Amino acid sequence: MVDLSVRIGDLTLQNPVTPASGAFSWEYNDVIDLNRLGGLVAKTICREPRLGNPTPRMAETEAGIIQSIGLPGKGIQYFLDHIVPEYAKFKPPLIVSASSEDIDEFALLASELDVPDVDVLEANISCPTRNTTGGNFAMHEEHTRKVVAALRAATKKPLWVKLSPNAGDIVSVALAAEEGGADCLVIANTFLSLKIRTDNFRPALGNKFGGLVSPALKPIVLRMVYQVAKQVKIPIIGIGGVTKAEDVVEYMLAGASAVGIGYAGFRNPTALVSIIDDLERWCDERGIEKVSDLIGAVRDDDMEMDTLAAASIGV
Amino acid sequence: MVDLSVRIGDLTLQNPVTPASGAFSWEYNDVIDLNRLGGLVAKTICREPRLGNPTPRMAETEAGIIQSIGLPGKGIQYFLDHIVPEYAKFKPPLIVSASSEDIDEFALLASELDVPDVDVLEANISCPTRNTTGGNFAMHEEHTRKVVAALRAATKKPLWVKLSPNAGDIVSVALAAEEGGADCLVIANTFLSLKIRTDNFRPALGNKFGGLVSPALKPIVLRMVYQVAKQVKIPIIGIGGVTKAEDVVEYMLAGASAVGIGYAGFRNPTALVSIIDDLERWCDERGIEKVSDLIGAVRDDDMEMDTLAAASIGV
Amino acid sequence: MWPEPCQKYSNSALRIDDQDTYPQRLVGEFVGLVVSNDWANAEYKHMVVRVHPKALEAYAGQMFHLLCPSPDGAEVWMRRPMSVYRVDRDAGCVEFLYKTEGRGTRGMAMLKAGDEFNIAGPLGKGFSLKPEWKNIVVLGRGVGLATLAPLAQLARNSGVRVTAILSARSPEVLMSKDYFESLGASVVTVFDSDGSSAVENVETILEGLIADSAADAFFTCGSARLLKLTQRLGKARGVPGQVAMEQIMVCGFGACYVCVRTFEVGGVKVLKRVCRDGPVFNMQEAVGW
Amino acid sequence: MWPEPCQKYSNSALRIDDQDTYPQRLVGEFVGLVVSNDWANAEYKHMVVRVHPKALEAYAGQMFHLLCPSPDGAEVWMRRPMSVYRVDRDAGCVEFLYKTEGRGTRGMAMLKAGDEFNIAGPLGKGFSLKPEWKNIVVLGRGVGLATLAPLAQLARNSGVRVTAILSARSPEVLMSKDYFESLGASVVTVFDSDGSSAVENVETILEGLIADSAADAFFTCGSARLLKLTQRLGKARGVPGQVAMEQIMVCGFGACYVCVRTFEVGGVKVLKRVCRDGPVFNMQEAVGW
Ligand SMILES: Cc1cc2nc3c(=O)[nH]c(=O)nc-3n(C[C@H](O)[C@H](O)[C@H](O)COP(=O)(O)OP(=O)(O)OC[C@H]3O[C@@H](n4cnc5c(N)ncnc54)[C@H](O)[C@@H]3O)c2cc1C
Ligand SMILES: Cc1cc2nc3c(=O)[nH]c(=O)nc-3n(C[C@H](O)[C@H](O)[C@H](O)COP(=O)(O)OP(=O)(O)OC[C@H]3O[C@@H](n4cnc5c(N)ncnc54)[C@H](O)[C@@H]3O)c2cc1C
Ligand SMILES: Cc1cc2nc3c(=O)[nH]c(=O)nc-3n(C[C@H](O)[C@H](O)[C@H](O)COP(=O)(O)O)c2cc1C
Ligand SMILES: Cc1cc2nc3c(=O)[nH]c(=O)nc-3n(C[C@H](O)[C@H](O)[C@H](O)COP(=O)(O)O)c2cc1C
Ligand code: FES
Ligand code: FES
Repeated sequence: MVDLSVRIGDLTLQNPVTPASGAFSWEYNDVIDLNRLGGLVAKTICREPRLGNPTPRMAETEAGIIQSIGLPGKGIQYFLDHIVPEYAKFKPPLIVSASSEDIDEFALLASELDVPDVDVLEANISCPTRNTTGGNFAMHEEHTRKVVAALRAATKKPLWVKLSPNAGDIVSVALAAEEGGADCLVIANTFLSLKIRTDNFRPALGNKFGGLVSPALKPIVLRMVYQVAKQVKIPIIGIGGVTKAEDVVEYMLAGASAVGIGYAGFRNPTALVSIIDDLERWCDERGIEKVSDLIGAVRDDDMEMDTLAAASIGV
Repeated sequence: MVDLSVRIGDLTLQNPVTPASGAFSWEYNDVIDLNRLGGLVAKTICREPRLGNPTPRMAETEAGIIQSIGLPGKGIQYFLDHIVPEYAKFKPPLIVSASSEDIDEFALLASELDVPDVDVLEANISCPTRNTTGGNFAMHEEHTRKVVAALRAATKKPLWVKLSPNAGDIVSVALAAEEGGADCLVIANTFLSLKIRTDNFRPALGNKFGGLVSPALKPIVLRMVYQVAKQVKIPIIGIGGVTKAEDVVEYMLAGASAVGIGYAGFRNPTALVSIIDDLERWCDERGIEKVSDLIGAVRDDDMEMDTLAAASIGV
Repeated sequence: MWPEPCQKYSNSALRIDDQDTYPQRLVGEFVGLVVSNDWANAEYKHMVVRVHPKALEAYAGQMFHLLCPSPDGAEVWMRRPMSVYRVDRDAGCVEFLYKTEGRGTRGMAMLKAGDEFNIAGPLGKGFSLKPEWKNIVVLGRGVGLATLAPLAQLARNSGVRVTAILSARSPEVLMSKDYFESLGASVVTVFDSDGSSAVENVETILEGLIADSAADAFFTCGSARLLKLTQRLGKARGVPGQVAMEQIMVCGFGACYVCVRTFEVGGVKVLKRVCRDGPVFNMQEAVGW
Repeated sequence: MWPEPCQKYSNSALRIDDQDTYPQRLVGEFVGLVVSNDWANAEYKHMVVRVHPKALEAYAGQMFHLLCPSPDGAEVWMRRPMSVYRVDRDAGCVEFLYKTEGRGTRGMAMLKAGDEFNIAGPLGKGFSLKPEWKNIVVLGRGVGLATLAPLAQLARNSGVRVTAILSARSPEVLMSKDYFESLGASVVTVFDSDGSSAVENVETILEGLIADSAADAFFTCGSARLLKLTQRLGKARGVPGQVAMEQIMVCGFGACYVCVRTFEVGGVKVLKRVCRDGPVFNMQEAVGW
């Protein structure tokens, strides 16, 4: 039977399937056995209590949804007192996503989260719906380097950094995060988007802009994972449009060590567990002994192609 | 009956529905009456003959396709001698898309295209599949300003500039194009993407990377059109995921003066004409007298929202 | 070369006779079989779905989250929440009463007997009856009736008397009167068509019930006007109450915070999740519909 | 507030009895009605679709571009090209013979009599018979038979004699033999199962036909081996020929340049579009399959 475990730095995940931050909570234990997951990823928390964005917070689009939640939460103290203990009841490592618009506050939050039951700090520097212009650290390599370095200094936990697909040059931002001291890159957050209702001419979301979430986006994010994996040395977690075991394989071939899943768990609450089951079967049917052998195993060095056309582009 | 005409600078289009470059040719007259269209948009031409990219050039994805054609063509002379006359048989203005990686060559091409039967030069500075890294002028505001200025100097035709959705800061690039002398912005080209086959671990396209085309992407491009329309004075043509009349309305509400359509014409060869018919009906049913009244008419200044949540984000 | 995958979505939902490999679960993703799906009137359909026994644990006020088939060839990307209208334990079925609105419910309306239907639930916190409540008043309109119907059943099982005030545009589109009566409720119908559904008239009816000690608690769903009325009257006369609220939902598990509504608790405004903190809330805390 | 749109795709395709508002059109987008869709063998189905009269102008070697319904609830995003297997002018039908492969053809296989089916065409350049060809040899395998069948009909109508060499894995999966015979072709069958489909054997058969002056031209589709053989033999013996090629297609109109294949014309390698320059090409110009 295949060994599904993967290593992210010093941490071992029992399998490469994790939920995506904001699309998951311990409450999913009502429907799936959380102990089956590769990791538990808490919704992004902010230091101060926040109510989040105005409703409606979701609207369906051509092929997916746009959403704008605005990181609601009851603040760090409530999180440590009430939410961390909920997650601590389960075996998989707890990855805590955190966010702030202010570097000093962010570092303070990171140090406050440096507690035993938290296994990983995931820095969400890429939430497109935090403020109405959608700006965030991960849009710029300099901002990324700075905030990651500050977080690195503030915590001894493994530091994962979640990047934005809205950045024009994802490779430079990724390299900046690596230089800043990230242990792992999470690629990517949602795509800044807008829907206008043609019945009343108004934006469909209370917050106007929202993040697009759709299986349709997987080829874009996969391209980013592939490009970044060729340049950085740290592991990557691919997030975007995973709905089946083959999507996990595709991200791993592109260079990801694990994946995160949001949308598929909304569509099928049992999706994460069945994707793990399917991935095991997929590997077993093909005699793959370690799923980690798939990481970066894309065959891009010996492309078969129509020779004439190839010649025309000088390949 | 509604007046469907729109003005793009000094040019009047009889309606706001045009095909997207590369997804159209005069050969579509076999199935629809080209004289119905707002404009005729030729496939991007390059100065020298090119064979284009290796096959396969298209692969289906979760919700759409990725494609990588590589701008094949027989060069400028053949284009002027054989293709322009084909388009000249029809009434709507001819928009010629052109591309080059070299600014001087691009300017030369622009001047060569300054002939009577060509009505508009559309500068494709955003083809993601022209070379394997996907780089193009429209990724950077400086490059954009330079190339647009050179083209501006080379032609007296209206100059439309097609931008890239892969740029991180579309507004800056748009402003640079406007400063460079663009008469209209075409937003946007395709999203750089990758698909890896899980049966043989190889990229699905001969060129590895391809441009993602999908109705799913409309909310991203719509957001870009909206953001850019708030900042520039020149008109915008929205391209991405238009499949029905309401999508034309949505782009116009966001600030576009017209739209371009690719995918929908592949799915339904008669789509462009039926979208024009539907748009006319849509306006008539609502007593809209001029479709141009819809341009930028989004009601974003008096958002109705849950007051408490609104307060929490300081709106 | 290995075969290309065929399945777009991985799925291990429980079918009717499946062994549950995770019996601790409170909520299931079920593949049920449609037994019937008939029109209740011109706008509403009534669907009966046979499901895995676990799904029958649903109680009054809870909902299922439905994966609706496509009405038009294009995928329906999000589930749609729907209250449990009735649980028929003997037949192994859950039932829904729903209005055909947009793409999701139009797709649902196309399902025929024998078709599979993927439903997740039961979700949320339903109605609760305090032991001291012997006579309750249920006020519903439109979709709200679907949500309130199982409350009448719950009341009957608990020996609580129910007065049901059913509001509708006109007698033709009134629904569920027979069903409420079969559950032993005294039904009062009010209509827009004859003016009897006007707030002042309903208020008079409620005042009468309070005077007769037949209103230990108010329960409402489906009408902002009825909510405001019962809130005001309840506050004035000390009648407690519960309201079932709606909001656009994504996850259904309390994770995503899409489905929030504003409430006022002890003078402080807070947001609560319809899917997990509700859909049934303390009527006096609700701020607007 | 205005009603939200319901239709995901705008569509003005021609239905069977529609008046064509653009009668100059050579190619139509048609909504046909499936008459039958039966299995021809374990892998292939044969579909008959009743369509607008305009669609009946399709000739041998041309194709339609099919908007396949979903086999799994998720949309099929691109059309699929399929050769015209037969045009039945009397019944007003076009017919397809197709292999169920991936999502598109699996969706197509689910269509039942009476269902609507959106097909665009006829597209492409088909087979052409030169007046001096009195005896032609048609070599097909698998899907290729679908493309070649109308050629046999065309030949009969033009008084040209046809020898059809039909290749298959085994006699059980052989298709269209009866159809070719009914069109007056002399049929030779060759199989992998008994070794008769080996290139050497087919070459011997072809040499015999050339010797008998029964091979004025070769026509092939569906097999790279048969293409290579007929190219080589045709070149050596001066027998001209045509081949129908496949390639992944997007637009079908010659606009997108997705469907290109490599050809050698006068010593120069060029790319041609299967959808518009083909799908039928001069056999000697084809470079590989
Ligand atoms: C807890 C709960 C229980 C419900 N019970 C029932 C029921 O028993 N019977 C019934 O007919 N309906 C019920 N609804 C409402 C039902 O969920 C919506 O009518 C349905 O989701 C609309 O989907 P659609 O695709 O048909 O329409 P859409 O095209 O998605 O929307 C049509 C209209 O309905 C609104 N809408 C969409 N989703 C929701 C939602 N989740 N809640 C409220 N409004 C929405 C939209 O804003 C729009 O105005 C319930 C909703 C909730 C939250
Ligand atoms: C001009 C032309 C005529 C054709 N005529 C017939 C016919 O009469 N009967 C028939 O059964 N098939 C025919 N084909 C092939 C048919 O188009 C493909 O089998 C079909 O598109 C596969 O779609 P799918 O969704 O079932 O499979 P997919 O999942 O899309 O693909 C399955 C396999 O088929 C290959 N494929 C996909 N599209 C094409 C294509 N356009 N051409 C060739 N291979 C493709 C893929 O690379 C993959 O290996 C024809 C193709 C062309 C170009
Ligand atoms: C409702 C919702 C809420 C989200 N909240 C967060 C969040 O709090 N923090 C974060 O980093 N990402 C958040 N995301 C983004 C997801 O983590 C993920 O990056 C995205 O959904 C893409 O993955 P998917 O295609 O599998 O859904 C949210 C996504 C959704 C749909
Ligand atoms: C097959 C194909 C070829 C294309 N070729 C070009 C091109 O030559 N020049 C160009 O500017 N855009 C090209 N595009 C991009 C389209 O013009 C358009 O920007 C894109 O398809 C998005 O619009 P849509 O969603 O309506 O398809 C091409 C797109 C496709 C699908
Ligand atoms: S729907 Fe996700 S929290 Fe309620
Ligand atoms: S499919 Fe578009 S050119 Fe052939």
